[in-house]
Amino acid sequence: MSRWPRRAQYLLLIVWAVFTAMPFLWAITTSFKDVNAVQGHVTYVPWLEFEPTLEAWRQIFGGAGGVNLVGPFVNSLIITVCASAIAIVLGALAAYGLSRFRYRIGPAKNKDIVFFFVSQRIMPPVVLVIPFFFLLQMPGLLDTRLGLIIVTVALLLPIAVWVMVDFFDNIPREIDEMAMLEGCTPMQAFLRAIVPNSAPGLTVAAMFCAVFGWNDFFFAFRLTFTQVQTLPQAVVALNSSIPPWWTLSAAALFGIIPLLVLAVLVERYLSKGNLAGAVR
Amino acid sequence: MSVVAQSLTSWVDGEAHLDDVTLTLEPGRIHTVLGRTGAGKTSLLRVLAGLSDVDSGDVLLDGRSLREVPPWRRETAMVYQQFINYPHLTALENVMFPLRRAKVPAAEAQRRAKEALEQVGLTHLSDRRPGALSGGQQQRVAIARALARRARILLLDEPLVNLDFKLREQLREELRGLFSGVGETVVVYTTTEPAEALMLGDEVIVMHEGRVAQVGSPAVIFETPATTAVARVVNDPPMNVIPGTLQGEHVAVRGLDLLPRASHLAGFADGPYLVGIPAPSLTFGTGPGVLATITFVEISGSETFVHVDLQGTELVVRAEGIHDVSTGDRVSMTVDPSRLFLFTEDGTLAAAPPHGRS
Amino acid sequence: MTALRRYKVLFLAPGLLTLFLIIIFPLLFTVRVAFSSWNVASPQMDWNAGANFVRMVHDGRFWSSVLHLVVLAGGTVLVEYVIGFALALAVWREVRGRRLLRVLFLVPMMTTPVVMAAVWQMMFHESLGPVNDLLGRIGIAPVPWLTSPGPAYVALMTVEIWQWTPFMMLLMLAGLLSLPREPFMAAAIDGAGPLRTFRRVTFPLLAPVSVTALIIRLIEASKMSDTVYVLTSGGPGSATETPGYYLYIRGLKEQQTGYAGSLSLTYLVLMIVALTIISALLVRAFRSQEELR
Amino acid sequence: MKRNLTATVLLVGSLVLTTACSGTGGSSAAKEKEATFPAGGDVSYSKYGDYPQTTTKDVEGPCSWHATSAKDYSGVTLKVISHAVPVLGEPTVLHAKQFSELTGAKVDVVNVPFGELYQKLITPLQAGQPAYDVMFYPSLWIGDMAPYLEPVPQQYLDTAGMKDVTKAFMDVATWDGKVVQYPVDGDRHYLKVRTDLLTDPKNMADYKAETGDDLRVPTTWSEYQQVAEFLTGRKGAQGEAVFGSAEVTKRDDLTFSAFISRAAAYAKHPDAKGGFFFDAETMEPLINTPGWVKALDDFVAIAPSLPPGGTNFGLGDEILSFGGGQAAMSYSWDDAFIQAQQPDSPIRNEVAAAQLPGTDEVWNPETGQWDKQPNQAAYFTWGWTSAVAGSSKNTEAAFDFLCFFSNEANTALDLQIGRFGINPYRNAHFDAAFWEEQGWSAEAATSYVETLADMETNPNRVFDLRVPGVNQYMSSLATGVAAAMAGQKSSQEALDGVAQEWKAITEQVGKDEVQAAYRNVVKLENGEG
Repeated sequence: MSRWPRRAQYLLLIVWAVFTAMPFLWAITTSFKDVNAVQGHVTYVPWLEFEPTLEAWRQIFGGAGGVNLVGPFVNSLIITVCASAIAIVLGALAAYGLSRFRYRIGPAKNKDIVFFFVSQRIMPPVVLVIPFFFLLQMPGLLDTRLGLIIVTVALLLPIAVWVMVDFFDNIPREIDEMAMLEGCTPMQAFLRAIVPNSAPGLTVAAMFCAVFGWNDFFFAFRLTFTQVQTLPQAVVALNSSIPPWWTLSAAALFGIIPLLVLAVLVERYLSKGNLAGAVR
Repeated sequence: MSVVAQSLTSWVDGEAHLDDVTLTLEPGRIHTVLGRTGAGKTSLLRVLAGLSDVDSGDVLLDGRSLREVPPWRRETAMVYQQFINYPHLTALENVMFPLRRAKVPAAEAQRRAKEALEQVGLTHLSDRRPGALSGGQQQRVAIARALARRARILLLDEPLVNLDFKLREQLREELRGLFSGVGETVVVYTTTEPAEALMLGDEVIVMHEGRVAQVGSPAVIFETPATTAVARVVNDPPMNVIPGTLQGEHVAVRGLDLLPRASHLAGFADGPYLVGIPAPSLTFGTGPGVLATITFVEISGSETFVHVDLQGTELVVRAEGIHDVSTGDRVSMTVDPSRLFLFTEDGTLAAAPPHGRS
Repeated sequence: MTALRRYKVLFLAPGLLTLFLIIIFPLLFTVRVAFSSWNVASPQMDWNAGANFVRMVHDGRFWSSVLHLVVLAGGTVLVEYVIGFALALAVWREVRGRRLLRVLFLVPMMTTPVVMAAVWQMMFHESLGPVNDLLGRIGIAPVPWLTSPGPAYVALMTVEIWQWTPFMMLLMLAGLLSLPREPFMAAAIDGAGPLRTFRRVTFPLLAPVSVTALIIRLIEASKMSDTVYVLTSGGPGSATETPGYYLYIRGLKEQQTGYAGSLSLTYLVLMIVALTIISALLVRAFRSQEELR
Repeated sequence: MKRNLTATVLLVGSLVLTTACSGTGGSSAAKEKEATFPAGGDVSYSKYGDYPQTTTKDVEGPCSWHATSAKDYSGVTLKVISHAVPVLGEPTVLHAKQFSELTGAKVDVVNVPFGELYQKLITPLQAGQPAYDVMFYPSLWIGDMAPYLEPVPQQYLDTAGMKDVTKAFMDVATWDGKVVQYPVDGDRHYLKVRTDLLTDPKNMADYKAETGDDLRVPTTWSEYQQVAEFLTGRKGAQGEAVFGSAEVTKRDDLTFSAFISRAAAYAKHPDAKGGFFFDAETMEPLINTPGWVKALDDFVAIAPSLPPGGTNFGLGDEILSFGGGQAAMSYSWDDAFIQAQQPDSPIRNEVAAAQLPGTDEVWNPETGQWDKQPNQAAYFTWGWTSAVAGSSKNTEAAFDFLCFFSNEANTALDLQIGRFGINPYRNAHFDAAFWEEQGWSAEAATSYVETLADMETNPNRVFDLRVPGVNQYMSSLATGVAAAMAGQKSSQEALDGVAQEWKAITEQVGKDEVQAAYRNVVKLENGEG
């Protein structure tokens, strides 16, 4: 390799790393500010330019101000984990089927069915939310975790199917055929021969599901009233006419933590190079 | 306890994968299925295994229809051309997997698995996962797994095709030994290589374009190929088949001089035929004769395949040893008339050279 | 074979039915409500024939919002693709701190869009934000990030690019890691330089991944709304209004459910047609790349 | 089947949790119990967190701490929706906690940002879903909300606290002759200025020299423009750059209210009794008449005197800008003024309040011409209000909660905490001494109290468009205003467009319904409410 691509590579990495980190650095400093450090002029360095305070961090864990993010955090965790798990189970089954069998529903073949799944993501949320409201109202699932889980599953299923179809397509079908010849029913073949070899694909699917599930504000906000608050809702509830930038910043940082774990996990699989067909 | 395929027919996207295939497969014998890529070999195995459905026809085991018996109840073992093992299991666990599924007790399963691994010479690697084994070793695991099961039907789909030449020869030798103990198992082995089919098979089934072209012992298939298609498939390089005519004392073949009519061609009426010229029956030299242009030279082991253009007709010559010829050279061609095959115009065998001359 | 067919259904049916049941009602509801005058004062499923659609045809705001989206979504996805691909290449091969960088680069994708948009809003605040402040320190006059159409587009696209380039990078990186080695060795033997190798080997080999990544991102980017809401409210004037945001205003803020229904339906049809055409074009464009090899 | 099992366990687990968390609201028949809070005891927020140590005496009455503590609402769950934290949201959460301690009721509060509050309220109301018992929201939505509200029972109307609410704010709470909203806040738009800048000798001399006029608190919009232009670019006491004006201009924020403030004096003729937004007889929009157009011209012209980004300011930006000393003048709700008066503010007691600027001429829609006469109008813009849902099964507990929320002791403490956003709405609150106790200078306190009190007596009044579909009208107005400010359309074109849309909205919502509601607004304006 000649030298300039090498230099370009480092330059790109440095510039992008700074760009990526900037909002986080800003959020971190801001989370130690109060109103006086925010209005008037811009400050960056604690102690030197403003007096840091832990007020924002105290607040999000139930200090004054009527905010407590712990309850919403738990709600978000339950909803995200359940919805992702259900979406991945249903999605993996469907994706395996689509990867291994030929289907025909009316004029639709496998490719069209996969497109049907993925195309659900085209629906603007505004289209879905009012009907969802009525849908959940009938069985009394508004303002419940179960209701949100059901809706979230619908949002995540397309992602899970999309990731897993491609992943399974890259696992030789002879493996599960052989399992069948060796006495496994197709379900057993799937569970015993394919699933154990799908950790990378499942992890990527889990990551995408978790990201979209965890960060859903739109539906959680409109399908709950007072009983089920998710984390993004609770953070947005801080956005009053004087936006408390500091609390918002602290809350934003707090909300990233669980997903960081997933980022590290996904990176591990990337490093091993065995994400192969997980995302194609 | 034989397996009978009855008029198996399967169409996919307007193309016949299997076209009225009827076969009887006996236990204790090795059936090799010979055919080009796309001849329907794999389709046949998949139907026998229950992995693919047919449009019509049936597979009978001991006279009982297997049509509604799903693959997992057929007691069929299969070895694929890709080295297929379970990536998450060790070699030993791989071999044990089918035994455990068949409810063989753990200790018994382990014993049999170890035995099978020993048979294929992998005892020392039984704790490795497939990812840590070479291609040949992986295929040995796959074969061990198929053998250990003692399944009623054992299917091998071009198991050696992805191995390099030396390994292939070696494993082919071993397979003969391994198959000798299959007892009551019906073995079906597909290949595109005539030598492999003829060497391993107790019975050779030649397939062409989804049909069974000929069934018979290796000698019968090789010496009396029923059709031009079979003649091409069972020879490597494929037999040259060229239109010609019988004219009194001669055989006229386009591009070649008039050849004397050999004794085995006597008794046939004059007229147009298809003439089969086995590649070894052709020789080239610098002497007098018909001049041909060399278009391509292939060296295969200790032999040389020379492709020539003979006034518009493509021919392949097989010569022993390495020959110093190159593309574009003009050479003279001679044919051994006693080794010609004669086919009617629709491709059916009319006459074959006497035995022992090929 | 009946047994196999039974399993075939068993795999697909639960997922497909779940999605179908959850999606079909909203779709039917939208189709029906689009032909009603349902609004805040009379939330009823009456029948107003095609009045909503007639109104839509003359609704300049809707049509120009579609144009805005073409620029915003098209622009961001293109930039995301270029940068995401470059980043993937940069962290593909051995680089110091590679694993740390990979994790860092993934993080923006994990953040809640509506919350990070608020953080960005502060960054772009024209007098209290660090962006203008830092620019000021190197002598650049304050940029009207959120009050002038040009800079507002830049600001919106910056936020989207910041958040979603990681997604692109992840897909491209996974694609790179699954490539076979042989073509690269062949190129090296031919003595091809890095640029040639990229043009002749890497890029064509990644064509299928590229198409998927671009399409998926286009689908997601076309829903752009939160960022617009927080940063510019669609302003100045209505210069940065996207269909997603406009639907939100009509449907939820003003509760014109009927009219929003007709807009949604039209938008949905437009999107499906556009994406189908785009994906066909992409496939063709990338295929010609593959053939170039 | 391990994976399936895990999912099942999770699903069942979440079901159990869901059931566990959705408590059932019992009947709300008030049971009596022993009062736990002493009559006339000291009330302080200090034990609820980082609040001022201030204490105040509980004022005896049916809503007092003492009286409330004698009620037993154990087993009752009140579902409450309120604005985001802290404005109104924080006092809601705080009083919910207190009410819960006193009565044993469970009070669940959800806080919602302004932009989302309307949909979050209206969707379940329309769908017949009993989502909330108590709702806090902006009072101008009364036209959409009224059908779903429980009228305030007579016993609460008879309380001393309610009787002290000013006439304007009782009017705001009334629909079709019935009080349906429970007053908890009072709001209006007025002018705020930096006195240090206006009385600075150098500024005064320079202004005189440049314009020939005296530098003072502007009394007309043209003077406001002139002062704003002059002050833009001057330096404050600490040498900080100053801009002339901070205004709410972000399209989908509260721009419509800011614009109504600017239009009030041009378009609200004291003698014209037929309507401000519409001609109440024909429902023909007046929004594109010359008075409104002139106001929009002014609004567009102020742009150079705004701080950077000033044409995309939300209310929060305006508050921080004026409260932080960046802008010399501002007009809107109390918040910016209260922010400037916070103990740690750099411009504390350097500010004054005044009536909204007036004009030298006013458009008379009845004669169709400009009248050359000084004019000024008081804009009673929307503020926070509260109400009990008709679908509530716990109306008694709900009203008791609102009654407690707004009792004298709580209000006295709430008014002191700027971020709560609760502003004077009872006659008792217009008392300069109260504010001086908080550390305000006499001048600041007096200008504040007098400004508020004088508005109550102003006969030329403007209220919000309190009709069904108000958000559609205001959204359309804001879009037109924004288009003019962005230079996409002229003022006249922009407002003509708004007028067209308003006609269409009226048709959609139902002309009769809108007209009936609008007649009530006109009555309010004419003091006939």
